[in-house]
Amino acid sequence: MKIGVFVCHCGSNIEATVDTAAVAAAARQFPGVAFATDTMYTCSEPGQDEIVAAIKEHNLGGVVVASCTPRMHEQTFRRTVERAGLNRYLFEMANIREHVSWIGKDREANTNKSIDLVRMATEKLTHNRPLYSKKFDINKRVLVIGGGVAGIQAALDCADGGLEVVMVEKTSTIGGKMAKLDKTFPTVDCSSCILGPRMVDVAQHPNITLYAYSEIEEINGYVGNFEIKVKKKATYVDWDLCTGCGICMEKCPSKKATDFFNEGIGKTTAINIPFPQAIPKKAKIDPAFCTKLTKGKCGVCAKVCPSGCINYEMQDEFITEKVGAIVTATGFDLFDWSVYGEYGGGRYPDVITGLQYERMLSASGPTGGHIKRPSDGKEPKNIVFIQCVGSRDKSVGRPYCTGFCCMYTAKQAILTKDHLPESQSYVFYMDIRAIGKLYDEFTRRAMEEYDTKYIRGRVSMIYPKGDKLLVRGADTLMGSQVEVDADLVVLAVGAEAAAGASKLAEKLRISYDTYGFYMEGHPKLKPVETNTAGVYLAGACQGPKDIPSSVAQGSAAAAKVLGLFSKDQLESDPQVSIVDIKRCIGCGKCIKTCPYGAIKETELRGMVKADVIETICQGCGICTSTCPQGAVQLQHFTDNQILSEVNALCQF
Amino acid sequence: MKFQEELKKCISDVMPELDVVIGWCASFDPLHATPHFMRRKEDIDKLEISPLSVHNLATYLPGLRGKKVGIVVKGCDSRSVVELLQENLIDRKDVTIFGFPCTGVVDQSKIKKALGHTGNVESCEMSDTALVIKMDDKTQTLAMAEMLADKCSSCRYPDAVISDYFAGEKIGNKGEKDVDYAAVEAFEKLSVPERFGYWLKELDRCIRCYACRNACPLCVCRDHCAAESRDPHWLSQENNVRDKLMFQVIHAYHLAGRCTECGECQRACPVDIPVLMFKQKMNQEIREIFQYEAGVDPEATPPLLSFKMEEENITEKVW
Amino acid sequence: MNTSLNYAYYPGCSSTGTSIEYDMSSRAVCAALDIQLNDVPDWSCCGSTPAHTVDHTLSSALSARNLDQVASMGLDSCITPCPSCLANLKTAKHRMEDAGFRDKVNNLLDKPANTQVGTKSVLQILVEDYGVENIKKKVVKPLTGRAVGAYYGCILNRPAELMQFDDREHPMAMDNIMEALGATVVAFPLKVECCGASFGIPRKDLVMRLSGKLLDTAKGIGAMALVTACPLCQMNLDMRQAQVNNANDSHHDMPIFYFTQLMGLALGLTEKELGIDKLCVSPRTVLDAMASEQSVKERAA
Amino acid sequence: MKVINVNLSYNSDFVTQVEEESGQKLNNCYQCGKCTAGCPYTDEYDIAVSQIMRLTQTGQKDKVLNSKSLWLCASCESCTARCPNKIDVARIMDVLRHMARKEGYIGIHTIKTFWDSFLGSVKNNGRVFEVGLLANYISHTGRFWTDMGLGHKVLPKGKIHFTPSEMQGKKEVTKIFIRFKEESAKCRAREKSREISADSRSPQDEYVPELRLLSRVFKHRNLH
Amino acid sequence: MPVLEGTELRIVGFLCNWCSYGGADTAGVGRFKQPTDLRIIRVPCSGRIDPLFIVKAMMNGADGVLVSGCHPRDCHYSEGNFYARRRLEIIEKFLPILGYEPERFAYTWVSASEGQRWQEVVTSFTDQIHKLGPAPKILGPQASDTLSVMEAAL
Repeated sequence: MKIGVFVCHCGSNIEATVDTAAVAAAARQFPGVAFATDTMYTCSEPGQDEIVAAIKEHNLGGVVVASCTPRMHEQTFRRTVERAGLNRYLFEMANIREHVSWIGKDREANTNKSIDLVRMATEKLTHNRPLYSKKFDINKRVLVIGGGVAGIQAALDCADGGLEVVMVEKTSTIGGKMAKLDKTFPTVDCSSCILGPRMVDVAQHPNITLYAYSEIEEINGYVGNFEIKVKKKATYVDWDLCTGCGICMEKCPSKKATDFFNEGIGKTTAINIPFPQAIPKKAKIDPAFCTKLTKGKCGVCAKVCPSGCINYEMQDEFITEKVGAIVTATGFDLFDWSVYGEYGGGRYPDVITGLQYERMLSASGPTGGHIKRPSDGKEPKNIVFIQCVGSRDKSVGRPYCTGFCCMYTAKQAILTKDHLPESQSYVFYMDIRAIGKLYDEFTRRAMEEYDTKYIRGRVSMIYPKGDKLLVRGADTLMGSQVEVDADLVVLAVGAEAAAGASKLAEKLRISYDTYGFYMEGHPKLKPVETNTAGVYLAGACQGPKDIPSSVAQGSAAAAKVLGLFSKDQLESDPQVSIVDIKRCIGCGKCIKTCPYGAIKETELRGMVKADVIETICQGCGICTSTCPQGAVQLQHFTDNQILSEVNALCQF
Repeated sequence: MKFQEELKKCISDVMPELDVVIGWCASFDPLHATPHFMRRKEDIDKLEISPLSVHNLATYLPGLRGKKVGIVVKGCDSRSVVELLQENLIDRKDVTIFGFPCTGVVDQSKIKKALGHTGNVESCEMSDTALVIKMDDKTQTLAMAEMLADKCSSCRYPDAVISDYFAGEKIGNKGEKDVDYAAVEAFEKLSVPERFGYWLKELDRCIRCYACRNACPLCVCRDHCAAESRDPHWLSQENNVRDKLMFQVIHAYHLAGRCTECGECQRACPVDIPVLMFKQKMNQEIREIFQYEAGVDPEATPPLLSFKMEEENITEKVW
Repeated sequence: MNTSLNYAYYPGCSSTGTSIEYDMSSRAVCAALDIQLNDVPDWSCCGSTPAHTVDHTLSSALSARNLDQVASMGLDSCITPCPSCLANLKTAKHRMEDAGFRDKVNNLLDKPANTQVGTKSVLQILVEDYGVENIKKKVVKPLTGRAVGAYYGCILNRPAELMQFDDREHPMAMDNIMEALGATVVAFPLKVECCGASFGIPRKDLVMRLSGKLLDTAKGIGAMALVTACPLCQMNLDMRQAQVNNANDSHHDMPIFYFTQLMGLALGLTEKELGIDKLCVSPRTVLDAMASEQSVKERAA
Repeated sequence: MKVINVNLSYNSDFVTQVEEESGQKLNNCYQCGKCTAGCPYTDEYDIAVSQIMRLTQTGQKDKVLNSKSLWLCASCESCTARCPNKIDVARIMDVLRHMARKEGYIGIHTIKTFWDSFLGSVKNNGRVFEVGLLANYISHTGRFWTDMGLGHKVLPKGKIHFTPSEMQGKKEVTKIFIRFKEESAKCRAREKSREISADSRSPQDEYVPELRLLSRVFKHRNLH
Repeated sequence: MPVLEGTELRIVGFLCNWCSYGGADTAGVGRFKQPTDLRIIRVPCSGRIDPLFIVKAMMNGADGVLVSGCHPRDCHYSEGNFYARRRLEIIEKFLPILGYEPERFAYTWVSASEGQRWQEVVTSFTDQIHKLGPAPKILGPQASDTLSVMEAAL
């Protein structure tokens, strides 16, 4: 095979610390290399044309590009060699940027290392074989996990685009965090007024099937053909019959149930509909608090229900759905702030979270929109807001900035003044993060028009003094310690990955970062893709986000799905395992270890043999490293290809 | 051997249903036995079981797949049969296993050492305690205990672990406890370069005849052994010590969790390279990390073909 | 329960003087619970605050000598009632894990320092090794009747990484013990606020302000007495209470006990052996109240 | 108000020394002020602890080492315990105080003298001898014992002894102090040669030998 | 020219494409400085790594081999690294009997987001290998080719 080698300067990114010309020169000495050169920007149009030209001129059988990471441009260059009539797999990359030029300044060592990597690539290339992908049919339905604003956006966009959508929501209503908000920044328009209609659209859209109070149990298959096992948790209410009239709620005698929707501000009934605008507007029983389910007594709801939909025997139900793509929009949860002993660690009732405050502000909330101290129901006068609780704090393992707390705190300060004109708000902050259209103007208004007192500094402790809370913080601009007698303290608690996010990631086979947020395909260029084909991200599951960005991602994810489904067939990745039938002795070790059950037993002249099902094989290669006689080989990563790399690097 | 007649009896009883029964019989001189394939009743009379019945006959089974085969097994041989069953390389219904209480077999190299040479042995009388060998018209008596193969002196499975017919009184298997790795541990006392040098010296003798592989009952790749293949191309065909050593590692790793330490590889080696030690080391690790011993349970899944989410005995490096 | 608790015991300088009653009561209580204390032979000062304000090697060297004394007893850990000593001894061990620092310390010592000896507070071993439940079993005279607050001081459990004991902001060890003794415990909000520490002599004004604040708060939550585990805290709050009153013209009359003293009483020991008489603010009214409450209960029973 | 030239006034040796001796990274501080917020002594400080951190970060050696705050820190660990960046602020305060001492900055005479007297007492007796320590402190501050009022409270309780509690090993302890003095002398010499300390004013005061002023103490006692 | 004589040693890395190779990229993007000795071979999954590759590399003259995959439970192929862990552990324990220090081989888990961790791993592993110095090498077809040199050295 005649090989061409192209060593990229990547402007100065590589050239600055690697002598690319020397690398090219060295490459010319490698066996099989018929042409080698260094180029300014290999990925640019002229750069690619140069490759095409060289292939034609020197009739090259394979190409090596030494530049950035293959995770960046392997696809690009495969298309390039294809344009020149080569099979896309007769191409190899040497990563001399991320793995060389960017991690050290020693030009000699870098050049030398680059030469090694190029040698390795050429050696592998000589063992490459043309591979051809197969086409397979796809199921043009999409699963949306999570019914928050991001999920809703993605679902509606897909549905309007003509796709069948299956939405799975963990709680008994969609709406997510946004549904709990009173108003939204920076426009201060009513959250439920703008979200409500979208929720109704989801309920009414002919293309959308909604499974509320359900969770993902199992995910199998691959892009185009996923098989999803959904667990419908027992609600003890037959939702086909329930009309959401709410009589059961009025009559239910156990009124001490935790009110999750209201963030524990106030209590609710054992059988409940989270809030008036809930979608679906159906009742469910919280088994922990229902005396019928715990003690076997009561049964009031069954008696009063006009449609007779109560069923205390109800069990969890499992449903299988087939889809071709998945949008994950599982959102975030609030950081457990009780680790802050200095803020009372949860012992002081009048220290609450921002989300709890939202429920208090909301007219549909437990206090009917009146701001009251949880301890004694009194109207607070001095309200202290503390920012960065569980954000930008290494000591609690949350070094990142949640990003939207500054804004919602400003909003809450403004709303507080509207609700209680006599009140005075204080905000302890470190920096104000107000990037975004009209955002900074908004925080300025909080100070200029609403006279919110912004104090730059963290709070070191809160402790009760009489019926007030003494908040002791710093004003670093004054350079002194300050104290505020507060009636109510609201903590701007930061966001963390949703509970169970990592478990779901394992089912989806996508990766997540140290904090449990899902990893996008590429930080810049693949913001809503993941490294698993057919799985996309929307909203805060990828990292803390405010409403506009979540919605934007929801639409972006939908666009990706619609794009994927614009074809009737997908091409399978030919980097899969094949069995050399004469080498196989039918011991079945590969079958035992394949994570996908992609290898089955067949018979050949009365002898047992292994056989790979190409569309199911994902190309991990466990079988190849398991088979003692090397009968099953993962194409493009065969034993010989890897051995040739080893030999290229370690020449005795 | 007292149970020999009993054994012959039950072989002849079942012979009609079998295509062949494999055992041992006398060989070119009184000091050697050789594998014996019995197809007719009269063949059975030649069957001889003695401390000379060294060969692990399980090696022949995969090759005879599809035929009805009877096989006479020592305790250690039977564990190879178990492995072959576990890897469904033979079918239980086609194999009839004859067990007997094995008191150990000799190590020819030890005898050779004791006698100087074993050129023209005239006779060899064996008792439980001694070998009486007549050669060059003088008689020499060797203590049986000293002539036994190492694996026998520390044998934990004298009786077949699996059998359809068992002749004689069972001695009693000790099972998986107190395994003796003294040899390995002693070797590991050597310094790093000493160990490295040792293997180079030993493997230098290797003539790449692959007798070790051919004798191994679990080297089932047969014509497609990595040693002589170009795809995958693990080894060159040159006469160099690197490839010779590499082959032994490949053999050992491919046997990880499968090897029963029958010792055939080492016995078969014409130039006496202690290749068994590689497998013993591998087994020691398998045992310590996964509490697993090959060749005991046909239903078991070997450790390298399975995993646990949390591995109790694996502590990973912290950086 | 662990029947054979046995420790090396490092009393610390103040036990020979201003906090003699802490030492007495600690020994008495341990004796009553069959916890054996073996005095560290010929112990010397740990260096306390002054040493580490001057130099860390000096401070660690002074502590290291005592850790060696412990090692010479063939023990690898010791206990001390005093948080300041505790902090110094623990810090010394911790810092000497760094070879460079250890060498510096060794330069100051006769023989190379021992780096194995760990230290715990008397409080810690009582709750962790002996156990609150077991203490409860031993109570003969429950401390009923009066509300006490527990004040821990700033360094008993801070920094958390070093002290490895109880919650850094809201320690509960003493609260739990007091509850086990039958006392009514009021949650003291300033458990870990500083009392003015060693500034009593050079900057009395500081102590007046800080200790004053503590006493005000204690009164505010209706505590009739405070329990402490620190000689400095106790001295500032008890011995200087009159000064505090003068300085802030307040009228506190709040007994400040060492927790071991109240434990002793509950375990049925005499006031004498617990050095109750050595307290400056008379605990009489509080103790009598408890006594009477008990007798009421007894009669009721 | 003085204008500070950020690059010219930056004393990098000072910053490095603080980082080395404290094992803390000054750049980890993002000035949230939580240390100041929690510091019980802020009231008395001339420079708040968070600003000490800032001034140290920016290498303003003279301003930092002159600060009274260094001497008023009681090492109560509030700052360290609550720092969101896990900086051991209390230890940095310690280190700064050490440097101040070495280089002859004495923020607050009384406090320094008290500590010296305390250590003097330890040096001579192996343990703290409270009465001796006080006597010593008085004689060096010239301040009449501010706690005389306590005398009549404490004395009858047998808490105060007029002779130091005896220990055999006191020589060993004394040696520790002597060696320490030698070591730090060497160290200072080295630093001089490296010209690290910009101006080393008065040499480090020695721990004043303790005076047995029992008689004087008795006099005080008779006053009451 | 395999390595820079004297200054570098031959260290081979086998990295899974999804996590560790990405982690190494992240380290690069973050400009986290690393020693230059390591050469990375990219494989789809740590489960693809036949432990014999490691032995092969050693016998061909590598001074150290580093394997890195996704964290357990986070494998892109869900199970690959679980198999890898068992197989790599075995080979790590086996190397010493061949005459290689066990420290010459290490396997670990680095996710695509852990650029910093990758930097630490590479740096400390490279130090570790430099502390050990060059590995014993097979210098020719006959044992004597090597042994003579070794004895000379000893």
